[in-house]
Amino acid sequence: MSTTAVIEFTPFKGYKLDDIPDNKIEVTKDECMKYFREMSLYRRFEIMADTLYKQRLIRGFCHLYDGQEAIITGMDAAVEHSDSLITSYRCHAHQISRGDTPANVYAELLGRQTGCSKGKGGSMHMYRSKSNFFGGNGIVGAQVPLGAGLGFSHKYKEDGGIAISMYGDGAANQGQVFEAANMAALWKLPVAFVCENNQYGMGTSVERHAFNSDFYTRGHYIPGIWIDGMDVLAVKKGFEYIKKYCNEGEGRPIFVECQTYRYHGHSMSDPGISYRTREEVQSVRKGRDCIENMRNLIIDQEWAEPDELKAIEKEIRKEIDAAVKEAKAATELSGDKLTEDIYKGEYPPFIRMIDEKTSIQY
Amino acid sequence: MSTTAVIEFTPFKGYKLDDIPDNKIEVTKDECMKYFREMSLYRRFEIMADTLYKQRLIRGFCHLYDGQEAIITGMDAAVEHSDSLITSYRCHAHQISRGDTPANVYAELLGRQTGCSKGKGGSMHMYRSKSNFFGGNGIVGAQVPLGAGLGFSHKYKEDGGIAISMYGDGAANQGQVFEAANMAALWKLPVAFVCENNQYGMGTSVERHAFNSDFYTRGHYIPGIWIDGMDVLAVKKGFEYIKKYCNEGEGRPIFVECQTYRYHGHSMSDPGISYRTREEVQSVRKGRDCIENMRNLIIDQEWAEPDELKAIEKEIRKEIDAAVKEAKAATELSGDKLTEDIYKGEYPPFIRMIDEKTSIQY
Amino acid sequence: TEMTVREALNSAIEEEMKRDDKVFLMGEEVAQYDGAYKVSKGLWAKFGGDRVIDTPITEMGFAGLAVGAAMGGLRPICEFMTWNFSMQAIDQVVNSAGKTLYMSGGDVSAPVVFRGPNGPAAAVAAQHSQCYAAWYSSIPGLKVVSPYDCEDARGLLKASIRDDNPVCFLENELLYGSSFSVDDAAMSPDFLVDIGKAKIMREGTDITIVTFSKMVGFAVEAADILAQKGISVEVINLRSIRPYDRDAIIKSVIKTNRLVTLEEGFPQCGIGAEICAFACETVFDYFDCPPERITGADVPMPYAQGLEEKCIPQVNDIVRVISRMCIGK
Amino acid sequence: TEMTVREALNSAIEEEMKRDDKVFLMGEEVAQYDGAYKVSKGLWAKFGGDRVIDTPITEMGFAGLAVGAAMGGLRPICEFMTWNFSMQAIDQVVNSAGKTLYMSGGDVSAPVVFRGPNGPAAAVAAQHSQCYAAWYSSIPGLKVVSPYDCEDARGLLKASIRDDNPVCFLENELLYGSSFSVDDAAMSPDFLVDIGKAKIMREGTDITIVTFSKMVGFAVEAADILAQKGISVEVINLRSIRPYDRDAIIKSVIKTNRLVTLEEGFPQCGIGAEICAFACETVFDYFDCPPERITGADVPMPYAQGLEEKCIPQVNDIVRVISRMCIGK
Ligand SMILES: Cc1ncc(C[n+]2csc(CCOP(=O)(O)OP(=O)(O)O)c2C)c(N)n1
Ligand SMILES: Cc1ncc(C[n+]2csc(CCOP(=O)(O)OP(=O)(O)O)c2C)c(N)n1
Ligand SMILES: [Mg+2]
Ligand SMILES: [Mg+2]
Repeated sequence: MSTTAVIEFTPFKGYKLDDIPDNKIEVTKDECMKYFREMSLYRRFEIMADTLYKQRLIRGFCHLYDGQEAIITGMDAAVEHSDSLITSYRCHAHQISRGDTPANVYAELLGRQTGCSKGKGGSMHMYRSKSNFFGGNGIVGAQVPLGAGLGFSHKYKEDGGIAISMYGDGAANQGQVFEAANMAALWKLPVAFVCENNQYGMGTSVERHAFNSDFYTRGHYIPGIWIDGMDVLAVKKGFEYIKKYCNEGEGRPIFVECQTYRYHGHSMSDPGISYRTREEVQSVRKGRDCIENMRNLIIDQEWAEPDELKAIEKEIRKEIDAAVKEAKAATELSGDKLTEDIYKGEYPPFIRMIDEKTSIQY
Repeated sequence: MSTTAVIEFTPFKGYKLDDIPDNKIEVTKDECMKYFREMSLYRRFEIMADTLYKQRLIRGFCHLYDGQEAIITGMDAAVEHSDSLITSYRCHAHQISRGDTPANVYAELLGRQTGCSKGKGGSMHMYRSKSNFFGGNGIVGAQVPLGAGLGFSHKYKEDGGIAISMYGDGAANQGQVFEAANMAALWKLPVAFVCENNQYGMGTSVERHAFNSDFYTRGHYIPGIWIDGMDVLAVKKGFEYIKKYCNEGEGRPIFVECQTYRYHGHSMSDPGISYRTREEVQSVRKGRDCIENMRNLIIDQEWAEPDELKAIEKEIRKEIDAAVKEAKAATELSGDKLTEDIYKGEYPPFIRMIDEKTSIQY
Repeated sequence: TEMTVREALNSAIEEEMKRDDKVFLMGEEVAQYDGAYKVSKGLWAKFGGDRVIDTPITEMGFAGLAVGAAMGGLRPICEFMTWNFSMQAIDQVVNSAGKTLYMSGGDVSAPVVFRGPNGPAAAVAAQHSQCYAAWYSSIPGLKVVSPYDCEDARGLLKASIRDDNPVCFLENELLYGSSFSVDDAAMSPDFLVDIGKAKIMREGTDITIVTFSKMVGFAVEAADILAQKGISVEVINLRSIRPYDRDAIIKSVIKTNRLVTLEEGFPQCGIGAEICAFACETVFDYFDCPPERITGADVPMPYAQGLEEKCIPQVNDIVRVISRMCIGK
Repeated sequence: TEMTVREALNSAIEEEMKRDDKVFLMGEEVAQYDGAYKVSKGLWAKFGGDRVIDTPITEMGFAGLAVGAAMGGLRPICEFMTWNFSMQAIDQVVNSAGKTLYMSGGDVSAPVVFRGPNGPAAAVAAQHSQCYAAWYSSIPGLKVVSPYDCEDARGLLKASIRDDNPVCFLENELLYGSSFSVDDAAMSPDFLVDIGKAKIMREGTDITIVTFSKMVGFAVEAADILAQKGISVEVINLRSIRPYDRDAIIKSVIKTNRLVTLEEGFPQCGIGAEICAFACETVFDYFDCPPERITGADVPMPYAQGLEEKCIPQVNDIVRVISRMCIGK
């Protein structure tokens, strides 16, 4: 039994690219086991977040990533943490992929002081600047020019990094995407504009919100690549190409579409069934699920028995349960820290609270 | 001597269009004389505006249209005043083309009460709703979705009108252009997105501000047409096609690029020579000037002697001088009208002026 | 009739759409999804896709399109899923809708209603919790209104839709599910609330609270508690923030001799600042104690519940401040 | 040294670019055109196109790009040709630059300076004449400063560039060409003006004017005239609008017992409203007469000269209001 194999995946589609890679990738057993584990962890993380939300322990907006795990997993396998990453509010897995612990992310969701944003940000606002992850942004589309700016800084500093600026299919229509693209093309910025096309912007399907829903072509005069975002191996190979592409010469931008699907509703308040059928969700789960397909691959390659994979999943459950427990045990940030972090490294002389008399003087 | 002729012009370029018209147009003597007269009037209007500005009678921003006259003249010959029109701050000729008098436009520039905006708008803000001209807008790009909204209203009211939403090459990069285009395509709006490409957005040449400076292709998934905007006949024929195109079926949008040139600097404060050479300006004036070319055409066709055309120009000078005189004779709006037109058909109960005590109660 | 604010808004839109076929509704998820917060529930089914329109997520573009449609003779109701997202479109609201009538010397008007939830909701953090009352109300050419209960919601929304000027209509997500009883007059399809007039929610003699939106309910609650302590509070529900009802405030302060403002927005240059400054300029000599502001804290809204509560006025804050202001009254 | 405000700003940028190679300048026409108002004259020639960058006319995009570059470790100076155009980008300034540090629990900062001319220029009408001091200063997480003379311009701009937080730097087009003498200390490449501190431009005993930007000059002129009438005016140049110098205002009002604010922006929820409300909350008992505001008129700025003048405070307006306020002092 070999521990490497060459796997075929749904071919890339290129747009104004003449050298797109083929649809084969050589992988090792270890790699695949790692992807299986990672995707299962993200999945399990979101399932528990769902539970905690329903228990009213997580509040406000909460957007889950289950269904889309192959994208962040495959990308993380291909790029470095010295490459900048920025995305929207659907960011739990992104945060963990950049090195944070599930416990810290749960703590954030629960509003605890050990949360990655000290409980100040919540589900939509997670960051990890030391591994160049810049959120976690609540305003649809706003992160896209921020990502272009991150690419600008890589180029300015000549540090060889690229920036990955992620957004949804709904966000793809925002004018600032086109503004950022024009600057990235003019100034030769190493930026990948990555659309996670999960088929819906909230309750609106792609054909209803985008006249041209081939998001990998939306850079128009900027080349693009379509990737099967349900397949971690396709994503990995795709991002190896993208990383190289963006770094070529003086640097250059690319548009990327990762076709994917979200199992949950848009956010926890959306049951996610009024604008799509249960059958549609079921058919993706059955045929295209990134974890199930990886499970099958591993079993087909005889790299593991079904039971071994089940054991890994069981282990992940424990890990996640422990993380939840740890997060729950943490306390909320003390009130005097409320006014910290408004300004970097300083307090303003006076912070007005509810009224003048209860305000704070520094 | 025939009073009609078939004239050739620089061919259109089509983008995703399979039926662009040919580059021949049959014109009559009367038509051509009319175009000559109209373009000469707009030219003379701006020359005098330049003089008045230098005399400090016109204040603030003042953007002149000389060089670009063929566009508004040709368009006006092809569309109806029931078709909506909206443009940027470079709008003097647009206002006159929609039926206003040079005197009223000068009065606006001079801040007089007979001005088309009663002196409240100035050079950048002229309107004539009764012939569906909606300005005269100072914020680069903002008029483009407004124009899409005008198209929306034509479709909603089913009145057969189209909307013409004009903007500059610099404005073409604004994100809201792409946002408006997407909605226009999704909702099948009868809108022509018309870029007057005069080669510069202020001091920045097209290649420096737009990665893709083929503005007729910038709708990407929306078809487009390129027109020689220095040739009134090309523009006329082009807009006949566009009007029909937009009205086809349920309605549909199109992108239009009119290639043109502005002789003056960007606005009166820009000498217009630091970012382009005098030779460049001269070569356009010599080879491609819309009025000179029309003059030559008329003379070639033996429809008029040079002297007759000179006489027309003399007449226009007189007309313009009279308009200036009339405008100068008008007074400024009386102070009590200052607070009129903030709200439609009403005064708010209280309008605060410089201080509480001098404020106005209604 | 008992109804929720959501139903009140919904009925107002429906009635006005029936009354005038130039009225249409557009915004993200307003049609097939029935609205992100279900304010437009059923309207797409009733009026169809030509008059109830889902837009792409392109605030600047669709707000501009709405203004253009208004200039073209229609009466758009343009929903911002929340007013936070209106920042992407604020140039169209202010410069295109708000200023064009004046710049055109009265020629071009834009009768558009921008509406959606404003201010903090629950646990949605800094980017989703801002109050825009102060910003929009600073612009001559716009009208700005903010309803509290169902009567406000119906009467103000119907008046806004019929108004020939652009109106910013600031709702509150946390009130959508609140029930209020509505009398027969207010249920009439012709019921309108005058834009520019405040409503005295509760008469009092010791102090005037000037407030709007959700805080009106808090003010009334606080007034109940304070009544038991022997402090008589007059609660003014502004309803309109531009123009605001100068006379109502003046009259009240002349009676009570004390003024406190109450809002959820940021303190600096807020509605409270305006009302206090205006009151100084007009009724200064009537004050028995300094006018004060109760506002949201000067902190980007934190997510965690315990922190969040400290940043939004609570009923006991109101009681505390007023008790202090009324010492020795 | 005698220099213009334009030169002062230019020298400040040049010095900071020399000092720190992470500093760069971007905006429409800042490079090859030397700036629409020539503030960046010569910088492109000196520093080249990698550090002095012409952008397309895409405010939302390039402001966002600047913020992203700041997050990535650079120190962008982002010019808005005027602040009016910042409305297209205000979401990036407020939500991305202003709130991210807090939302990230202190992890991600954005040291970016947004700068450009603010408020009314001459005869540019409603869309080009707005003052944004009140709006931006309402946002915790941003700093907002506004210079008057060359000392302010140099010291505040250099301090802003070195600040680790996003700063909105509000200039005034009509001051660019004004000359002021600058002392040696202020010419030093290390001269900084503390953000948050006001400057007493002129001491006085009868009334305090609190103002900023171009109106500082008008206030001083008015003070000269009033001095001849026996009224002694203290003029406070705020310099910083967020945070503003509470202590300086308090101290002055305690001395003069009268307060008037002066600004060119719209009245409702303006800087004057804030200062008056704050002063009521802190030094109410010291007032000998009601605090008042002098502001721009509540009218979209008209073009015609005679109308325009009525909408912007003039020196004689200041003299008139203060004379009235000081009757019987
Ligand atoms: C500017 C703005 N408009 C609207 C919203 C509300 N909103 C949040 S997520 C969302 C849908 C986005 O869809 P998509 O970009 O496809 O991302 P997905 O949620 O599918 O990951 C909307 C409308 C927002 N946060 N910001
Ligand atoms: C949003 C915005 N940004 C900047 C400006 C300043 N500005 C006015 S005109 C102009 C250049 C526009 O060029 P283009 O679109 O090519 O039109 P043209 O002047 O050539 O007709 C600029 C930068 C503005 N008015 N609005
Ligand atoms: Mg999506
Ligand atoms: Mg141009």
